[in-house]
Amino acid sequence: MFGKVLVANRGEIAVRVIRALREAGVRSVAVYSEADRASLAVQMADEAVYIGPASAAESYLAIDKIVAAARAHGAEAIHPGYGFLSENAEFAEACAAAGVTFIGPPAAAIRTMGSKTAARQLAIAAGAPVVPGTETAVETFAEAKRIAASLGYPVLLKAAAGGGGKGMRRVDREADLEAALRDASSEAARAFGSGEVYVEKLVAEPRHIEIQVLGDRHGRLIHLGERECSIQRRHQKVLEECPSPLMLEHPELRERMGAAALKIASAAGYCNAGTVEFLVDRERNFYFLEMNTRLQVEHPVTELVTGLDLVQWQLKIAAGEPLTVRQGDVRPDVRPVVQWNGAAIECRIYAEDPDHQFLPSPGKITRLREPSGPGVRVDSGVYEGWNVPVEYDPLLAKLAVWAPSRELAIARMHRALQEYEIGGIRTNREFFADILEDRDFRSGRLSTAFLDGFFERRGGREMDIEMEAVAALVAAMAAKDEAQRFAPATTEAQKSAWLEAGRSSELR
Amino acid sequence: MFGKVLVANRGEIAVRVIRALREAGVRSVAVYSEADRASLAVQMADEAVYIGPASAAESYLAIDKIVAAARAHGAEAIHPGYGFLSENAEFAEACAAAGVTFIGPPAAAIRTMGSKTAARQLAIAAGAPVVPGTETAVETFAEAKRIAASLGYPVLLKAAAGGGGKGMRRVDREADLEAALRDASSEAARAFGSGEVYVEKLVAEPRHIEIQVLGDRHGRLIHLGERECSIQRRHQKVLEECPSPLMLEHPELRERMGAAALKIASAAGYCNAGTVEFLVDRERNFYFLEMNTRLQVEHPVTELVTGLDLVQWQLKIAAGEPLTVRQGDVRPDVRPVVQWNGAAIECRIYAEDPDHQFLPSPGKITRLREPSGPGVRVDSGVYEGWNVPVEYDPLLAKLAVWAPSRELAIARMHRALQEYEIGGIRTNREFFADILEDRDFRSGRLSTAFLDGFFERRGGREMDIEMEAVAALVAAMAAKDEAQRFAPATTEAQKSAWLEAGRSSELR
Amino acid sequence: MTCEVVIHGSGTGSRAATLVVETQGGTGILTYTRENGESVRRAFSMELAGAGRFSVLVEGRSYRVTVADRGAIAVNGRTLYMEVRDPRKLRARGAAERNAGRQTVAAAMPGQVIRVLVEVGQAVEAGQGLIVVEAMKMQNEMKSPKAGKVLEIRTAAGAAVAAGDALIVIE
Amino acid sequence: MTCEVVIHGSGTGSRAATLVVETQGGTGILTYTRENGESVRRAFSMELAGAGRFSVLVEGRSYRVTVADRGAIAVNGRTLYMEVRDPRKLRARGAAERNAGRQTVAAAMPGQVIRVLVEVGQAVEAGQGLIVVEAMKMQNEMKSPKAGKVLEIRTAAGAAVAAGDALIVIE
Repeated sequence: MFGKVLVANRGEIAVRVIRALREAGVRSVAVYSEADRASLAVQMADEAVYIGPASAAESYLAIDKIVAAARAHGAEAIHPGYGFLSENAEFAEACAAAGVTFIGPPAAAIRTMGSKTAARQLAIAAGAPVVPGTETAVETFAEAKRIAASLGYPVLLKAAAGGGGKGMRRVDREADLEAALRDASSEAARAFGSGEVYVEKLVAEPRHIEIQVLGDRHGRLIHLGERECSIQRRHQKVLEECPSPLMLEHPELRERMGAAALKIASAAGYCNAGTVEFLVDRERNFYFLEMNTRLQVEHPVTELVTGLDLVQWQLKIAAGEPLTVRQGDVRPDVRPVVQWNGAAIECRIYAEDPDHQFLPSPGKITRLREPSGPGVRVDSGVYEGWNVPVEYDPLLAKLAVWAPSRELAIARMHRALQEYEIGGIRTNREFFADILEDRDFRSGRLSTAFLDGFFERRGGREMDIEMEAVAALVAAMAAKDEAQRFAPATTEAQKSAWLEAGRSSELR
Repeated sequence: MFGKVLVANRGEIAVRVIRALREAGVRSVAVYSEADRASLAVQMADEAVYIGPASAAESYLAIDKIVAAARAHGAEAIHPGYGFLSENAEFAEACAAAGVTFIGPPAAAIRTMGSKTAARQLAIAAGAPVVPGTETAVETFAEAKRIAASLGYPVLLKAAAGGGGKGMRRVDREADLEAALRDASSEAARAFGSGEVYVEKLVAEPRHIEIQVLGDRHGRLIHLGERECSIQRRHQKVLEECPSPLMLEHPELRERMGAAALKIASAAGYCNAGTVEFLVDRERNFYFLEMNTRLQVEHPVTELVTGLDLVQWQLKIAAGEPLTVRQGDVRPDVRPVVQWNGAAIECRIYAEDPDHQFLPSPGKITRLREPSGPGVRVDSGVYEGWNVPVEYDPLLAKLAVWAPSRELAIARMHRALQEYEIGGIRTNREFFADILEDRDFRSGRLSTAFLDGFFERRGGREMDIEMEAVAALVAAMAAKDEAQRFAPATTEAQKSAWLEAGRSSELR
Repeated sequence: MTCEVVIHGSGTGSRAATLVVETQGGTGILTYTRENGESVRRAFSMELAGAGRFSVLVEGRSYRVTVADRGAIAVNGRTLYMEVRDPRKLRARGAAERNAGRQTVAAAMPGQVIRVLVEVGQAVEAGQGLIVVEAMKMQNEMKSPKAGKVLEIRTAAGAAVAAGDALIVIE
Repeated sequence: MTCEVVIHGSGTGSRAATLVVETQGGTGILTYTRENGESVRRAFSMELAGAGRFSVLVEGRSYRVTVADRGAIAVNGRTLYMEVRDPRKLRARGAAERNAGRQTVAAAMPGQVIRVLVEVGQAVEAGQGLIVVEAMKMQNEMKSPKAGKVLEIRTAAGAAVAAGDALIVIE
């Protein structure tokens, strides 16, 4: 195992990795931009290095500065977290050149999977199903028209180098194709430096289900089952779970999708932790979407149901240790085997306002009480008094729960969300409470279009008048600072009054 | 399931039960004394009832008031937690008389196990091993002398009605017997209203290992394995774990002790959750000690390794539902079966000062940040700003961790204790960090005499001079409120200075 | 004590209510009346439970209430945004708002101005994009609340803005 | 800035140290010297990280430092009890303590006085039990620090006491 590791990230994932390093007895080095000097990650790390101004381009994306920091502090390896440089093949190569271990897959695997068209070709060659469409970028409008016609509308245009919904256009009829192609290509060029676009059949209201894989440097590769990530806003996941409600009904799907994911990862020469994303249509056909060659934000749900610590395994694998966990359906006789127990759900607590188009809400956290108790896990990157910077992703913390069944996990998550107190900025905490109460969510009817229907079903909420009165009371008292006046003198007389009140309320 | 349940307790266990009720969709009613009006339990419950002054005798021990509160609020059942009225057979009977379900075993089982001599007789009749000694209280000094001589010194005198070390005396030779008998009897009379004392052979440096049992009202009874509770101060447990390090070496011991516990519980007509406590000597002989007819403080470690929620099972069983989990070694074919995964440790965070004979330290909590992240569970009954009352037990919270192995659980607990911030009162938080670093603890060499040797081994700690300098710096700055002056102007120039400093420190 | 309360709904606009708090024999009594006439009268006790948190008991029912800034009050985890106002001030302000012929477009979130899409004096449609603000990797286009003319632009591309900052005035 | 620091150990008595803080070109420099002569000199930066918490970086090493009341300073989770004193006051106080012929027995914990075991004027041995205080179901017997005579009893059975309250004076 390494003696010292640098964490090339910020926020909750930096904290997550620093905790894992501490538990493994490895010294941790945090890097920080000007906005993050007082971050939780800097406080929790053993060492910390300043790497530049708040702008990510000048700090968390600055390969040279991060590699220099690792060398200056004597770190033997770098954990990239997710986002930033985590899927940057040049960074992985720069680490290698500097004699520092990159905790992740080989640079070649990152590069292949970084190109959507290359990844599609690899999946097809490996015999995994992909969404019908072109294998390479389309060259001309005429070619696009011919392909779209043969696939049948609606189709989807996607940036070859892309991700996160940029350079993506849904096209419902041929008349719209030319304009959409132009828009998608120019958007892709702006976002990724390449205007290459390809054409796919549009899968209507798909589920987004992904498979976690884990491979060592000695050729062992296993999958750790699925995560259902259909609930998304602006093509970004907000709530994830394992098992997928679909797998609960159709257990064989986990094995089939797991096998497909292993074929793809194996063809890419993959090792370390990675995720193969699929779309699943209404008939439970699944199609390879892309592979994320890094730790996923939502990895805790897999950890909770399998009992495996993915970050610890990332460290061990990068240090050359062999994977000792086996795939149970392949080698049920050799222990330990991957097992899935109970159900886990994760809610991504974002600094954003779900009542106003999820607009970001950076600023100072004036109040913070995190939930705990049985089955609750909080991976947080913030604290009371922290100023959430405007420059980065709005993820504050991930609230995850485990329970013996999906139904109990929903109840537990609801309880935990209610306990969570975050003040000073707006968050999506209560939005999740509403999702958990939604009929379609509870029955597991999920798709990436879930939120459209959800907002309609939810409508406006009627506030109980007594709760509203209590809120008004506290607002008024807090404003006037008169709270003390009504502190109770809990006497025997008053106690009788309470019992009386309790009794009379029972009679009503 | 019940519609509404009253929680006849306070502190962390009231919060634990209220959380379980919320997750089960059952309304909760808290009771509170004058000292607990603003307690976390009152805040988290759906309803709350004042039951009297701070003195426990006039509030949490007042059977009539609690039963009246349950009736006034329409609670169908009462959860007694631990301590207070939880092992009071009259309370269980008063509940029944008032038509309220007592969430616990039958009153008869509580009564039998409440008498140490009756419990011993029952265990002997059931064929379970007990510490050699008298079956009933000794009547005369002559009888005691004869018995002690036949057992061989050292012997232990114990109160028949007792617990918690009161009315207990170790006697090393016959010359001391008469005085010890007199002292033990009068202490027992004062503490329990009965001066009856019996004689046992003293087991030298025993381990304290207990077995969790769970039975429904339909005759199904299973055990959920052991908890190692050897680390005690003043005969009170402070750190518990599952599996016991002894069982890790001798797995058959879990089955043997589990079977003995089931014999005893079955003979007592037991149902609901209960714990059979044993002493284990150096040769791994085990002896029945007593049965606790209630939920145990340390139940979370069992929950973490088995995945079963004991409080939820208590509710279901009291509501008449059948136990659906089977004993794996008896019926491995019928799922679900009890399984033990990984390792769990619990530290009881007390308001006390381990550096001064564990003196209580009640008062206001001026600062509180609880740990979280992978595998960490906090069951807390306090919050920042809460005034820990002088009238009750000093337990603030229970910090529990789960990890795949004991070694990793120790590392995780150490990490979590480091993250925990509690200010304003003294606690035993750092004392646990020292225990986790202790050589004997790490190698699993445990006994109830553990702490005696521990304090000798630990000795005085030498503080790193740089850490001490940093503490002095903050103390001085906080005193002078000059902290702002030294906030960094993180410029490129300074960054180079840091890198320089980092480099030079590497060279040293 | 009597006060006027304004509850800011999510998208549904604001509504008013009246709160009266009295003391009877050491016990607090609240009367809360919504503008539609719905009303409750309840005995209560209220206790500070840490900074910014209150435990309120209303005839045996327990409410955990937290107060964050900007009038955000959470009751058992559900947040209401409310203002407590003196009734006279409220009426005066309402009148002032009605009299104004011009409207100010304010930043909906803190961030950086990426592009200004209009010029001073330019005629705009209701709903036309005026300015783009970016925060946390998300761009937000502010739209004109009405048809009219751009009277003033109080910011420029590249500027940092706080939530609520007036950016553009339309007449 | 120069100050005298007294660190209160657990059972091992107190020890002193000197802290000097300077600024050189915008960077803080601390020099810390223990009474045995051991000394460190380090560049540092210090930032407030929420109420009562500081992030201190010392030549690339990170320290999370929290301040609770009564001089309890926790560095990376390890607590030191320390006082920052003006050097002159310290000397004056030491002298005053040496001069005192009487000693006060103070409550070691808050709680309730259960029994007073001595009377005013009574002669006591060093280590003799004087008074029993109970808190959190635990009884603590306060013992005489020296042989002498009970000069004053400032409490009575049943009274509530706070930690540090003077209970009995022995001469």
